[in-house]
Amino acid sequence: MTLDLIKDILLATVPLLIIFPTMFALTTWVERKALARIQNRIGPNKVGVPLTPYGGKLSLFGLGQPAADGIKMLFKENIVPTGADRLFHFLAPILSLIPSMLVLCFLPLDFPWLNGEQNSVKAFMLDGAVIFFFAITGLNTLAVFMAGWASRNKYSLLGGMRAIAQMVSYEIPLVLSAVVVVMIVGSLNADNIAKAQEGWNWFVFQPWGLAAFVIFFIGALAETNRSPFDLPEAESEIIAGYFTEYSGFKFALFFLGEYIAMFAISGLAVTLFLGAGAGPGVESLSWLKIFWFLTKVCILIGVMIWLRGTLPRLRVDQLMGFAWKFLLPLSILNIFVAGFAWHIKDANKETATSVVVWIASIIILYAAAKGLDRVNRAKVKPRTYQYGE
Amino acid sequence: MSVLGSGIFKGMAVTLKNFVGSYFDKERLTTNEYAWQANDKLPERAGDYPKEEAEQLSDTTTVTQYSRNFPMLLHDAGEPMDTVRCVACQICERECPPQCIYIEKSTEKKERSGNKAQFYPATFDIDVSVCMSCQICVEVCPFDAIVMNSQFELSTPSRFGELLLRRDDLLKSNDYYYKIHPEEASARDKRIADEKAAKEAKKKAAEAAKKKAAEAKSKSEAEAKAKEEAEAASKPTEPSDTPPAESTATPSTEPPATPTTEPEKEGSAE
Amino acid sequence: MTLALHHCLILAAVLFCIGLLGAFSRRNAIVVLFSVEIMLNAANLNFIAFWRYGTNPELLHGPLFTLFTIAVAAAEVAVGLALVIAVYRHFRSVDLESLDTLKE
Amino acid sequence: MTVAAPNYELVQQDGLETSLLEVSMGPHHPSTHGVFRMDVKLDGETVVDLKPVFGYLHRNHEKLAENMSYLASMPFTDRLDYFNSMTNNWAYALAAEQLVEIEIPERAEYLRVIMSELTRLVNHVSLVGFFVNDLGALGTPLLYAFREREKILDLFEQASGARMMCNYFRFGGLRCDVPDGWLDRTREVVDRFPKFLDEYEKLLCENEIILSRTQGVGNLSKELAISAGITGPMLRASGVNYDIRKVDNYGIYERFKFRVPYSEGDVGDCYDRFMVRMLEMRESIGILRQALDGIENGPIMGNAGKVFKPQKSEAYGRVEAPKGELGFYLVADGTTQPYRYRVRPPSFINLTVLQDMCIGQQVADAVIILGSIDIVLGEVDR
Amino acid sequence: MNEVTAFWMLAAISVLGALIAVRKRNLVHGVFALLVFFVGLAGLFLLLLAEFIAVVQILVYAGAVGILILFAIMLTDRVTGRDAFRVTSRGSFWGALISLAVFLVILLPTIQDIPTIENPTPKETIVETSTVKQLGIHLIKPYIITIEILALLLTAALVGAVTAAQGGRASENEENNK
Repeated sequence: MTLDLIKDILLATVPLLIIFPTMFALTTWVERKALARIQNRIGPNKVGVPLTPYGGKLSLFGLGQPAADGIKMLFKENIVPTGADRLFHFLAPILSLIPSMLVLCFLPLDFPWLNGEQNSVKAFMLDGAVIFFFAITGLNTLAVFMAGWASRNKYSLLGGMRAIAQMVSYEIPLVLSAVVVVMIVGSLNADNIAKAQEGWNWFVFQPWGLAAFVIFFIGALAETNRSPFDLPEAESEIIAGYFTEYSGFKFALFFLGEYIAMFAISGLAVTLFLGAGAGPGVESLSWLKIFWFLTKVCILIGVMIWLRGTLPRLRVDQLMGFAWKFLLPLSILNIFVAGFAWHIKDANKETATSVVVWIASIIILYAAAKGLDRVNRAKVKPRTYQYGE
Repeated sequence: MSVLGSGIFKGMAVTLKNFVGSYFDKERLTTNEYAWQANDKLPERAGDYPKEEAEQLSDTTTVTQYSRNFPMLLHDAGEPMDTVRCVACQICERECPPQCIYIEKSTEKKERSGNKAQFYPATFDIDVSVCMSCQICVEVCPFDAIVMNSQFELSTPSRFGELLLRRDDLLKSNDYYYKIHPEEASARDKRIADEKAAKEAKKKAAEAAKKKAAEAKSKSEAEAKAKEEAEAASKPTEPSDTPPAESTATPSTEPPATPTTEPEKEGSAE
Repeated sequence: MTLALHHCLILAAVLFCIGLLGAFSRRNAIVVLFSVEIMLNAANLNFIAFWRYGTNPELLHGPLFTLFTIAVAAAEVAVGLALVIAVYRHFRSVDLESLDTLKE
Repeated sequence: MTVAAPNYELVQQDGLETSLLEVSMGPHHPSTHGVFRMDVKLDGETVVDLKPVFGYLHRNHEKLAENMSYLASMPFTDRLDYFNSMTNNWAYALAAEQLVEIEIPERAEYLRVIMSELTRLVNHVSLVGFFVNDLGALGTPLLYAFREREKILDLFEQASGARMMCNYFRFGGLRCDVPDGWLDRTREVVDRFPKFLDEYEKLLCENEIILSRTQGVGNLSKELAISAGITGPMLRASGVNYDIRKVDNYGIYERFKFRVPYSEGDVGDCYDRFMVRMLEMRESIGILRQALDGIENGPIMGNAGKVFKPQKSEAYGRVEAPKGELGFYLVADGTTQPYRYRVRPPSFINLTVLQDMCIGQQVADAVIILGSIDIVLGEVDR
Repeated sequence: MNEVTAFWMLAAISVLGALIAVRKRNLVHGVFALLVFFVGLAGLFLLLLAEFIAVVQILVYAGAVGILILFAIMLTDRVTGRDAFRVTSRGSFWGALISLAVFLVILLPTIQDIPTIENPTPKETIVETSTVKQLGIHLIKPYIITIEILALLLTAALVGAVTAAQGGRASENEENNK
């Protein structure tokens, strides 16, 4: 019994370990190319396969860049600052990688060769998948603290504290927006959530689903320190946040951890709101599910890169204010609206009432967003200027 | 301090337009690939770089016909040392703000094509690491002997002696000058031609004037003699001094060696 | 032999005593808070063990009660640490030995 | 293992013994524009004290000029504010022309206005790019700005031979005339610039994050600005209508119709400084259009004597450089070398109020306030 | 069978974590050991098929309480414990003795006379009955009041903690920015 259990487990986990790190390598390349193109430059295109020993190079659009970075990271000298807790300095990048990797297996990735009959692997689809997801991403905060504390450097401690404050205060809107979907589906299991969104009735098309998706996406950005919230590594203020003292492969691990966390959390966003694996032509070809799932994840990653190319950074207090004063009340209100809408839809099924409910919830949510926005943004508005002769 | 709002989406629309535009719109994607590669080891001395071929100047995307870099000495067609224009008057050495030119005048003069025998620079060094390519030497040179080259790949493994360009490295032919700066070269040669023509015309006019003056003088002397005999007969004491013939100093192209006068060449006419 | 109830009970007892040891033998208030946490968790382990091997598990008494204790413990840690910080601000030290002003 | 001596003094603050964190930002800090250091004392996130330290780029420019001929120090003025070499040259040429009676031809005057307005565009576009880069927008606006700057630098290269170190102005006119076809290329660049500016404003001016991060940060009141001798866009951002192009009417500026934007309220924070520069760019385009229409052919060099040897006199020529009032004070003693050569650097004087603006702000804002002052270390340290 | 080996492994991890947490001089190392202890316990809960409790344990203890204690340590001094203060309190020897006595005299005999359960309910039934939905239903039907009281308790704790930790700062702030 133990032999085929191991076989099943390997069948489920090894593809994860292959797909996502390669996607990580590709994403670094896509990110640099996309950012370059946004800024009207070409991006990395020099690393290539040397054709002949004398010269000539197949540059293959710089696809060699991730490999080059990887090799560089491997051979970079690994500096540990004196006076640093050697053990925790070494443990921090590993602890930052484990949760992101572990969380990947809760996503409803139905690989074609797994087609459902291995019940032992089904154990992965355990009951409290969503809650497990948030529990384990919570460990990431620990890794950040450990890195900040262990490198005994004023800047990295400051960066670590900022990162923790940001992660903790954005985890609550994140969880509350996930609660909305769990409440509607009635189960924490990622598979049931995916089943509830078969065909085209994804949750994002519901008003409360859209609001929850926006809050979840903003929370996800903050959780993985991306774009408008990349405060910990704000180079213009304190140098590079908690991974200042890391070089060589440990820095690569942090980098890998951050990207895999990005994949994991956008995977969850796709599962909760964008109907994991649901898409045209899924009934006929079953392996299309995994294809649709990955394209949606890539679209979300694309939006993250797009945001990174456009938006400046928020200040610490604005960041906190935004989480506690805007996202949190909005997500709580969203839960009420979702409950209200779902309850009425259950009561009577005709389309008329559901349309009315649909519009009513949109109005309420929009009014709430605008109201909260007005409260917070009383003093900030574009000004007019006068011209002297 | 809310974050969501229309301004952000407008900004994202702009970056999307740029992202798409960078593939099609030529005006957006202005970066071009820098092609020139030193395929073998870097030359030891800055002077060892290939002299005449223009292609080692790298493709014209980075070096246009207007860009100027380190100076070079011009010589007309033929053997460099025979037709070098520079006469080692050392004006550029004095005027150069960072003092990066070093000239040693030759002892004896040398016959140059056309005009009189002139000195020539025995050594003419420019320290490329000091020169800031400000083109003042080109302005102050009365003989159009020094102009700006546009070759900037002169890197060498070490930065002391090797970055010193000697006279032979600096000497470049005039048609090389035409090749890298066609507009400026033709304008400069036209100006030299005009000045030469103006000088001839003036010389001719001067000779004509001298001849006329000579005849006038001879005629006036003849009359004066005639008058004298007449007056001698009447008033022997009145002194008569004919105005000394005014010597029109032909503007010799060779300025007196005294360093104070710096004839300033006007900028080349447009 | 399969996992039996008394395995867990002994483990819970050992953990409880380690917590007790910590609470008694450390000067730093925060470490005492650690130890109280360890004791609470040992108790939780007992609840779950009895529920697992108990008579009718479908009533879910064990997990329910553990949920309540976890919630209370979290509140307790929060307040406990707040008090420790307030004490620290006042007495400039967290050493339990020196906090004996009630003695006189 | 000895703990490194903590460089913070313990400060009693409402019981909880916190320490002022002393952070030195620079001289190799990614956000300072060049070698400039700020010793900042932080209480948590807020700046308690800030001491600017500079001088790392001092090149003894003024003493050098006293041992060189007037013309020889013209190329060194390019290196003062290396972003706009044309206006530096003009200020020096203006001062020198006051020493000697030189009459400047029409075409030279027009070309001088065109060159300095093009430099103003380059400077303001790049400044806005650096400013938003400090805010954290990862270089996108900066690279748009540099893409436009490349086009203008190509024009400078065609006119003077070098992109940044032009050394193009001479006493009494310009060194050489612009190649033919240059004016049409300039007109083309100037006509395409507003389209880029609209796109730039759409990206930056209504962005809520920029609004909330720059409004109310680094306030400079009108009185402090005037008493500290602040000039240029920073002064206009504090609500003072003072532009040397209008005050002195040097060159032929009185022929062009243009307006001077300045802020209404006198709060003068980073947002005002950012917006004043954006609006000034539009005015410069207006001037450029009028200048390009008005220019005709003609000589570009006045009757400059063979040797520039002014008799014993002194002169102060000033120009509205993109960063403020750039002035040159020359004392001539009859020889070919100036007796005294003094530069009035606008960014150095604007930097003096950095401390008053930064106290009480957050550490992230100190970086932005420095960015909004627009300093270039070549000019600050000379 | 691997269930027992898993039990022994997790037990060892938890005991080791708890011991280090208690004995270590350096507080931060102590906290990390404590976190290892919490995760070990979560593993034990999983082993005893209380899967939801394991998740909550990680979420509450390993995630939140750990960070809370770390922050508290940051705010108080003597963190690295390298200075000369005595780590153990005066009566530390007697404390150890008492805890040992408690273990041997009270706990072991009580465990001895608990009757060994012959037929513990099979694993499958427990897995079906103890799903999260079931737990939810139980929480709502009979224990709705306790949930409300718990919510009240948590908010009270939150408010209490904030005011206690902030101490005089809140009131002072009003004065100096009035």
